[in-house]
Amino acid sequence: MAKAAKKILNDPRRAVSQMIDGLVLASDGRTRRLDGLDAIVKTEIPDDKVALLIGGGSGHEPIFHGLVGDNLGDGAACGQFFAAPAPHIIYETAKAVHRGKGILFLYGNYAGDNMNFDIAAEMLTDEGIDVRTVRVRDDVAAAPPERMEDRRGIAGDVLMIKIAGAAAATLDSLDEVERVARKAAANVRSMGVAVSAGSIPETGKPTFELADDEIEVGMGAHGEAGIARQKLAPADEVADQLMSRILPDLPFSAGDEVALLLNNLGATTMMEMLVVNRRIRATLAERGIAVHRTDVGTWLTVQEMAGFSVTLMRLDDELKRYLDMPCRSVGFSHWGTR
Amino acid sequence: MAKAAKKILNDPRRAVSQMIDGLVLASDGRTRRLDGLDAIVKTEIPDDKVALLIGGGSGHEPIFHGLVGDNLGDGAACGQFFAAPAPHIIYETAKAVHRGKGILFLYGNYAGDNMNFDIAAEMLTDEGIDVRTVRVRDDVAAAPPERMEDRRGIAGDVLMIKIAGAAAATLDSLDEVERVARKAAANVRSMGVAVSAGSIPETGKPTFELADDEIEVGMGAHGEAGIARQKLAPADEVADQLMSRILPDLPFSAGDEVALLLNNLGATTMMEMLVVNRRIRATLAERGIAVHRTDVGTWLTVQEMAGFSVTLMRLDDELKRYLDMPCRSVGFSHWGTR
Amino acid sequence: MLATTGLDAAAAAAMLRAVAHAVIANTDRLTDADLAIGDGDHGIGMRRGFEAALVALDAPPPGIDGAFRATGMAIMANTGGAAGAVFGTVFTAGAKAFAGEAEISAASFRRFLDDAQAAVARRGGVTEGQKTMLDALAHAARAAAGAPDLAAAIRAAANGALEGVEATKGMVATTGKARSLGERSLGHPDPGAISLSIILGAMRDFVAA
Amino acid sequence: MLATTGLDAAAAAAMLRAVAHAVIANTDRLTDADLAIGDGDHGIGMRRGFEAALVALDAPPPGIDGAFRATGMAIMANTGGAAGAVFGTVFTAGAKAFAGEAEISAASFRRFLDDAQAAVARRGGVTEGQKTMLDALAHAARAAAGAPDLAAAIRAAANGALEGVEATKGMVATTGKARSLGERSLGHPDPGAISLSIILGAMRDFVAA
Ligand SMILES: Nc1ncnc2c1ncn2[C@@H]1O[C@H](COP(=O)(O)OP(=O)(O)O)[C@@H](O)[C@H]1O
Ligand SMILES: Nc1ncnc2c1ncn2[C@@H]1O[C@H](COP(=O)(O)OP(=O)(O)O)[C@@H](O)[C@H]1O
Ligand SMILES: [Mg+2]
Ligand SMILES: [Mg+2]
Ligand SMILES: [Mg+2]
Ligand SMILES: [Mg+2]
Repeated sequence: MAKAAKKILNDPRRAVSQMIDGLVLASDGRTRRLDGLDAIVKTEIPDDKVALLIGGGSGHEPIFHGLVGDNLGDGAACGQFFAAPAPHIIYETAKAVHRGKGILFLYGNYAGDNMNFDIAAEMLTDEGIDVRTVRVRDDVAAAPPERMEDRRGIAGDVLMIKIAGAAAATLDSLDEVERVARKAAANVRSMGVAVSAGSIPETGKPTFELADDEIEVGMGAHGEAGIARQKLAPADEVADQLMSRILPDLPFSAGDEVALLLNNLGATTMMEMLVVNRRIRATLAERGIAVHRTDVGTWLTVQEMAGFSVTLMRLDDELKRYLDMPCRSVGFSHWGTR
Repeated sequence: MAKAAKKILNDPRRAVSQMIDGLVLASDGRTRRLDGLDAIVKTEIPDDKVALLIGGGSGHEPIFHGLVGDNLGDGAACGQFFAAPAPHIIYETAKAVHRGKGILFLYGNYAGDNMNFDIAAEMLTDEGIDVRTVRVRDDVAAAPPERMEDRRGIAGDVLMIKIAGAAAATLDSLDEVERVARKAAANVRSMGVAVSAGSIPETGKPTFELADDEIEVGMGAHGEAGIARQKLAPADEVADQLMSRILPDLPFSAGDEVALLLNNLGATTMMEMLVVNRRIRATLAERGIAVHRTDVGTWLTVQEMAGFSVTLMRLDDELKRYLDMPCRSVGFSHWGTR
Repeated sequence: MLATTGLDAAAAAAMLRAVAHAVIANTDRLTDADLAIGDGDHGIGMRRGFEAALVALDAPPPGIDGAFRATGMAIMANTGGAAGAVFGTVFTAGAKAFAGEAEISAASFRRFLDDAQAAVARRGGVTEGQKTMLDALAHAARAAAGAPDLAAAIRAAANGALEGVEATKGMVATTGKARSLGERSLGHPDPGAISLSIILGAMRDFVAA
Repeated sequence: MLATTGLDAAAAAAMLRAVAHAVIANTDRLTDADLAIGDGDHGIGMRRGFEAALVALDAPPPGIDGAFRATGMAIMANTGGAAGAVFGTVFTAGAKAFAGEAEISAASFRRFLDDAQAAVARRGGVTEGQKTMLDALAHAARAAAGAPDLAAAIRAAANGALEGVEATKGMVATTGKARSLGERSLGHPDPGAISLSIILGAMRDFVAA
């Protein structure tokens, strides 16, 4: 067993709570913490706005809580490391962001998240609050297309929150926001590759072991098994491997316009991702698939895990419009695309 | 000697060049590469604009070349890994961005960069082009205040490029842009801490060795020695250590308004930086120093090095105005602060 | 400890405290089991939940159901993840099964197991054979079915849960984080099933003490 | 190889090729030296520069100065970092020193070393004692000063450079990336100084061959 990871934290058991304090402070007054809870909400939410609630386990910063902000999530319920938030946290966050127009729950498809968010949704529904749920299931490595329900949510979350956030800031019915989010969810596909493991501070134990010359293609955002453990390969090969799974899955085809997102799982260099981007773009160009917008960065991490994922979302004019709007939060800010 | 780092690249000797191709592609048409050179410039630079040229060694992505974009650098000259760009690259990039109003060279203060940029500046000056140079020297750990000339440029670069980029997009004389950049440079201070080493792909060798329970406070952006190698300590202690050097250096004092930037050197988790932010904010509040704006992210990396740095810049209304403008590039996009 | 006849509210609370201590004592074992086929947080999650349960059980609300509800809510609120929802559900099911009863009897204990099984199956959308704690719970419920008295019922349930844990080794996970492993999850026991066996094992030890 | 009298343009180009091969052969040694007190790129940077020089020297422009200028420009354009600027400057100084000369003589070789020293000092803003390649260069220039003929001058320069490398071990760096090390740079030779000693050593070996 490898040695415990070296991290600059105080008490690891209080790390999530202290992280949230630091996150709120970093938002320059734009968010606040719910008293006594691991939850963060926007300071100003207009009356009559459809609410967007996001959330999930911590340890993936900046997702989810770092994406609470303008044209993004209205609030996030935070769990402990890699653990879905408890129902009462979700419930309280939902109450804090609700403005009478209903709430869209948007989160990654994991058994823990599903159960906890569902419990909260049932509590809210009992009070007459309209709650809709969209689960992100973009990881094509997690299950074959016929078992879509079994797919995990990975970095597709970022584009989903971007689009749902812009839609929720613009459209005035929950029905409409849900419709847009479902369309985006139906059109997003991702796959990642892990190069080395991350660890939970409290245990310090890497969540998996990879040999010095091995990578795992398709690994999930908590170290869940992928589809192939193999020798370290050149960037072009790895890019091709990911694309060969992602492209036929939707499928993406000639004439499509897509958003392309490269997400750093933590410790990978941006140089690696850019070299991969070069190859991905060549493949897309070959297939006649146009890239409307590219995002390269660090949004859904797995602590200090090295690796990255590639996300493609097929766009229509409506999705483009929401994607192109500006957004602002600690973890994701963008001027927008003109 | 530790084993070679595991990276997903093709030929390491072509990594910088392939990275630049990937970067240009990621900019969605907003930048282009100069033929046959490791250099990237904006596709559209208005006539009569004061030009901002940035650059330095590669391996620190997204800085510098990832910060070419709207209200940021007009062009960047890229060196190989940790090596300043050669004079002809700088010269050609300068020619490509010049619009008749002169050029501000903005880069980190390293012997290699100084010499190469100076050679290029001399060539341009010989042709009658007005070139001014502002070197970023924000690293308080690099030398005492009386040897300011010896200080390295670290993550202060990010705020410098943000401000100089906005100024160069707005002001219409090189004198004025230079004045603003010098003011910003005079008011910025940083210090970092290294937790583990990065490596250059071509050698695979970590640039320094740290024991499993050690960190180095004040280490530079290429692994240059810091001021104290010490046992891993709690976040609050490390934050206090950094602040105890940064604050008295300018000095920052009660009534000041500052920009605060936390920069990830590569592999550190955002959670750690946010926990550190919490403590830094407590210290600043105690001292009566107000934070106008916070940026937490990954801008100046040292390949897969773990660690982070803290940057403070004292602001006046003019600096705030430029800092608050929106910006857009692959490595740094921001809606702006209203 | 009245084991062959029944457990009153005070004894039930004491039993639940013993359960919490047993779970907490197994933090590392549970984490390691989850590292093998999940994300390595099961032990620390269960510890968080049962530490909170201990606090709640310091001064539990009246009644057996009060103690179970307080335990379930503490787990639900503090564990997080899949475990928080399913183990919270288990104890909340207990609160319903024991509502209005002055003692835990063999019959009400068996009802608790059956109700818990049903509630978890509904909440998790799982059936037996998917390699979850439900397998341990189902084995436990079946084993306890014919038991003549409470002590025997608890003993049988605890043994059944252990068989359930064994059974999960032979299953391919089709839910939770282990799902992705497919065939590679074979040979490993399910962490949540181990937790359930620890919980029932601590109850057995309590009544045997 | 006419070593005691002079080197013509063809010989000069051949000598520069030998220099390039020597530098390239020492890539790892130079990188390791830079890992100790710098950023670990000196060897790969010098290799880049001198590989480009080799290409340029395949068909050098006419004259000794042509060969030196082609070498200097290749290094300047391809090495990058501090080394690109200073070693580019060294060979460019050579181009000036040998301009119009048909042979490298003892006198012009000494002028080359002196001019190179002055040019590097200006470009780098350094003086002796700051733990840079300038220390090796200055030692070399001084050692060559009294040499009776070219072979002796080159030999003396090469030996002087080695002394310069030794001397840098006792210096605290005050420029370049090693500067931050302060006292901790003591005991380590300067990587650029080693490069200069390799360059002059290769010249010595060339004329001795
Ligand atoms: N859908 C489900 N229904 C019932 N139990 C489940 C389900 N998914 C997971 N579990 C149980 O939860 C355990 C994992 O708990 P834990 O590791 O704490 O949560 P997480 O999977 O969120 O990290 C599994 O071992 C399994 O017994
Ligand atoms: N200001 C300077 N003047 C002259 N030589 C210098 C100066 N700074 C550094 N050098 C030389 O350059 C060498 C380092 O070269 P290299 O590692 O290739 O560049 P970098 O320092 O940019 O990584 C040092 O060992 C030293 O000899
Ligand atoms: Mg978990
Ligand atoms: Mg260098
Ligand atoms: Mg788990
Ligand atoms: Mg170097």
